[in-house]
Amino acid sequence: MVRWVILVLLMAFWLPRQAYAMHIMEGYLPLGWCLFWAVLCLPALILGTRSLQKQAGDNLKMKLVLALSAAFAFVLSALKLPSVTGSSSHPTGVGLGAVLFGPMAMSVVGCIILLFQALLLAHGGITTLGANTFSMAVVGPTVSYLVFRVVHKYGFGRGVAVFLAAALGDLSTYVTTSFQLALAFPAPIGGVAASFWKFASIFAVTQVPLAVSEGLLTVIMVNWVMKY
Amino acid sequence: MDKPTFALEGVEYNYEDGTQALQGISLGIESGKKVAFLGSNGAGKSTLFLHLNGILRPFRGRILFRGQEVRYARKELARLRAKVGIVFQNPDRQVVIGHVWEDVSFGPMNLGLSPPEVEARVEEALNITGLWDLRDKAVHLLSYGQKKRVALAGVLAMKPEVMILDEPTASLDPGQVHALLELLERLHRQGIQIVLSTHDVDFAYAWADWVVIMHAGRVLAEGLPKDVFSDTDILKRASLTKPVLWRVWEELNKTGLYDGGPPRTVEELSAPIARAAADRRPTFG
Amino acid sequence: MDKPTFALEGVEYNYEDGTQALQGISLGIESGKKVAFLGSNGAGKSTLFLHLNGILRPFRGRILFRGQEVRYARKELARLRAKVGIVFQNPDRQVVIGHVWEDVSFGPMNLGLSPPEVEARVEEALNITGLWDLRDKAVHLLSYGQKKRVALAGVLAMKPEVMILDEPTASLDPGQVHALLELLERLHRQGIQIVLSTHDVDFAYAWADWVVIMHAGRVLAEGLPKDVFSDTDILKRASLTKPVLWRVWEELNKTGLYDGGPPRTVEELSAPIARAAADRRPTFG
Amino acid sequence: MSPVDRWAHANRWRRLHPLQKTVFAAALGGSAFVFPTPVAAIIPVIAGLFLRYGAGIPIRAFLRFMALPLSFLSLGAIPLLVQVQPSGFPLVWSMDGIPGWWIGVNGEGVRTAVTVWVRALAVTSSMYVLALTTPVPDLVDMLRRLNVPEILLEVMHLMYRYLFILMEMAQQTYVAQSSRLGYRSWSRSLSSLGRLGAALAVKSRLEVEDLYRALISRGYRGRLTVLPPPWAVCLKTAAWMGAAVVGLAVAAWLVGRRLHG
Repeated sequence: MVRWVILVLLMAFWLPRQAYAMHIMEGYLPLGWCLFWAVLCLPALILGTRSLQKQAGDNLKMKLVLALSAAFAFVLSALKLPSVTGSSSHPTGVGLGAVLFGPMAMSVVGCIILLFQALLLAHGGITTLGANTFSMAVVGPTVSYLVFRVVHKYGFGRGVAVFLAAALGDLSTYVTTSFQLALAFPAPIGGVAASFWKFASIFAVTQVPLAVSEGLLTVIMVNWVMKY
Repeated sequence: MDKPTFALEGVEYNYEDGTQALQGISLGIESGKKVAFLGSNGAGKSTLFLHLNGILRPFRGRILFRGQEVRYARKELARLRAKVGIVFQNPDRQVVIGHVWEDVSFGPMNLGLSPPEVEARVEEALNITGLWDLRDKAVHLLSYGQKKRVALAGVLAMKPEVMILDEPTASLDPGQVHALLELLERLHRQGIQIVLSTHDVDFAYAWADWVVIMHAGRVLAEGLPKDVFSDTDILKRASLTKPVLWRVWEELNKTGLYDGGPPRTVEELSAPIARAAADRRPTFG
Repeated sequence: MDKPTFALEGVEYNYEDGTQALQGISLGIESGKKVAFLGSNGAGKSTLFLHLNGILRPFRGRILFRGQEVRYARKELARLRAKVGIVFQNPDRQVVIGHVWEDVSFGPMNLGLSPPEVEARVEEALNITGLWDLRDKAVHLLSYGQKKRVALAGVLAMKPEVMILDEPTASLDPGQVHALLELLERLHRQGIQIVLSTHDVDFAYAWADWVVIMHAGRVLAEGLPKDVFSDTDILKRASLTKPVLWRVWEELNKTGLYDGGPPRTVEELSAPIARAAADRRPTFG
Repeated sequence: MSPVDRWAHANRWRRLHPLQKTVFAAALGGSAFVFPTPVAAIIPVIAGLFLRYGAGIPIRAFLRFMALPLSFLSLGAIPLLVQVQPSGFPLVWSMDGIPGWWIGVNGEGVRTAVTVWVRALAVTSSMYVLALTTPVPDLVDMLRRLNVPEILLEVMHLMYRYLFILMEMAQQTYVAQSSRLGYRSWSRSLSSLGRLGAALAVKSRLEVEDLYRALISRGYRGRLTVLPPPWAVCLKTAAWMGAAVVGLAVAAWLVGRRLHG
């Protein structure tokens, strides 16, 4: 057991920058899975675009709010977290936006952000855009959004709700990514399940502390924003 | 206090995209002097200032603060930054969020001072900058000039020995410039050394004890205002103009009517003119 | 073209938070004149400019453009904005597309011109502003001065009759100010009327045909530079100073040695000084 | 902040039609998926050569761009290499982990890791052929011709402009905070960064009003339209591109014959 922990920790040190590769990188997935995830995202993207058109199609100011929120989320994702490792994948920015425009609309914006990250920063990729959109622009923000609603509804303070929404959003993204990788690369023995635990336990080392700092950061941010 | 505040020796710095921002800067900033850096946009003034506070680290060359080489370990940097404060050109980047009070307390808090000490310093800084009445306002609701003062107060509250101001007069109106100058004068008298950059040759000429002219990442000239501004060639190379009063003085000088040195203010001009006029009247009388 | 470019009658405007930005502005801007608006920050210059291009709509009072009242229907506004271009102080607030060529094409495209016509205008605007070589650059990679020129080109490409510039010289260095002035002079000769705001009394004094002084949402004075700047009282109320050359001239005048009117440039000063000197020499000879 | 973006605006293929570049990049990238691994391994070389001799981007710059994904990837391939299995199955190398489980390397894992490693490298280099030569605004204009919904194009155009503005804001604010000792320790860093993020959110909200004015004053009438600079399809370049892809296909055929024949 101890050796297992040590091995995972070592991996974490080999993977210091893998932290912001919660993005699955370009060309990592086989063609079939690239298409599968892209197609899976399509309904959300189409519905999201429709809802955007309805909300902002003729309203210039709404469009600007949207574009600037997207730019803001992109920049936020590029800020380095003061944590052990790199920066985070930040579904949070998108999660914040989800509260504003609804999760469907934000999946579209999230997809655009991921496209920009692939083009400008070489984070993620065009071929894996579908898979990344699914984990980071659909699952993550939706979990954040739901957690926030539920926790807030049950009378917990805003701080708790925000922290849990951000941290669980982060964690759900990482679980989804691990699952996507496991599906694409099942273990010869033990199959998808064994592979999932392999990927998940490696990512856990960087992603759990990151989710905690991400959560704290979001609480601080939201507190300042709400004050003004 | 005899050692120069700063001594730079062959400082070079390149930006990521390969632009050579500083190409071997060597200069000394004497203790207690009011120093103005002049130069066009892109001359390297702001980049240089970021070195003085340890934000940027030279690729080559070294920087000495009060005779000691600046080191870039966390602790030593903290000590340097506690002594050398920078007020950036755009207050919107410096004044972040919160109430005026919260923003001004940011620096002292980071110094790790006790809450009463922080409070005392914030109060003092707010008073000296005339912001006391605005202390509970949200910073992003302030006017540009007020934000600029908050930025100044935020640095002042750290009680630096040297204050570096990047283009402090940019976008201020004449009244605000006047108020700023009075404040700087007051700080100067309190023993805080002021180093600033500006485009405004007239202002630099009237204010500074020592002028440094930069161009394209190099120091073209440094010296007393009266020496630096007499060098037409250097000013042209730095795409700067001569101060208006200097040019007026040159015109007056040509005539032989004027017997004073170059005046730094219109007031300084008037005495020699009055003398010239007095000289003249008898010849008519 | 005899009608005034703009006539404002009792224009009032309040901001959402209740600040009274314009408190009854009445003034006329004559066709063909180079007009400078002077005033401290917060005097209402920018707010007024936003009215001239129909971005803001007065609460009370009316605005006439070439004798016709400005109406706020979509079509009429589009027509006004095609004729009156505005260049904001901060180019980052004006340049909306990240690519120089495309940004400059944005305005002409909105005019509904054909692509070849748009292309021709973009080319012309890029050439006149000296941006041709930068046409394929990303806006965010340009320097501040270059961005400012992109903002200008974007308005120029719409071929406006009037160009309104909010603080065009702010944050520019002397070389850049000089280049800007040459460009504005060229546009003026092409028949584009230039209206601008500035803090810089020396600049306004040297450049403008007509000066408007604003303070706290009102017009304190308007007139020829020589009339406006002779009113010490008004300048003080607007927290403005007199132009340096004007003050020098006052000093010279006191002595009786100087026989010219107030000079607008140092060069204008030299002839009367030379005359005074020539007058004098014989009395010694 | 984005060296990729800087090259995209300053390369010799700047005026080449974006569609031509996109098709070529897609063909290269597609080849990496469908052709066998030894052929896919040639693709980064082809990409590098086209970037060097076509777009004029030095090999060294290209290698630097490849280095980061390469490091991600090499680390990312390790989990593929390492197998976790119930005990009793043979592995090339193994150690005992959780009781009853084995961790180690076997032939299958090595094959998967190498395949993925080569493929990812090949696809990444193909995408650089596009990303390093074509700035985002060009791609947005191209998408317009492909009938992507207007609202997305508008958001992309404005987002591209504003993310650089916001990034500059963030950087300058970060510098200003550091000069006031804001990042001295972990807890102060977290709190400073929280302030920075919040300020950015507030400021980008305030920016909406200014952007609105800018668009309106320049005659915005419901659609963000710009005239893309004149592009040209270059037939000579297209011939080279075609030759490269055909060459890959031939190589794939030869390798396939060798394997099966």
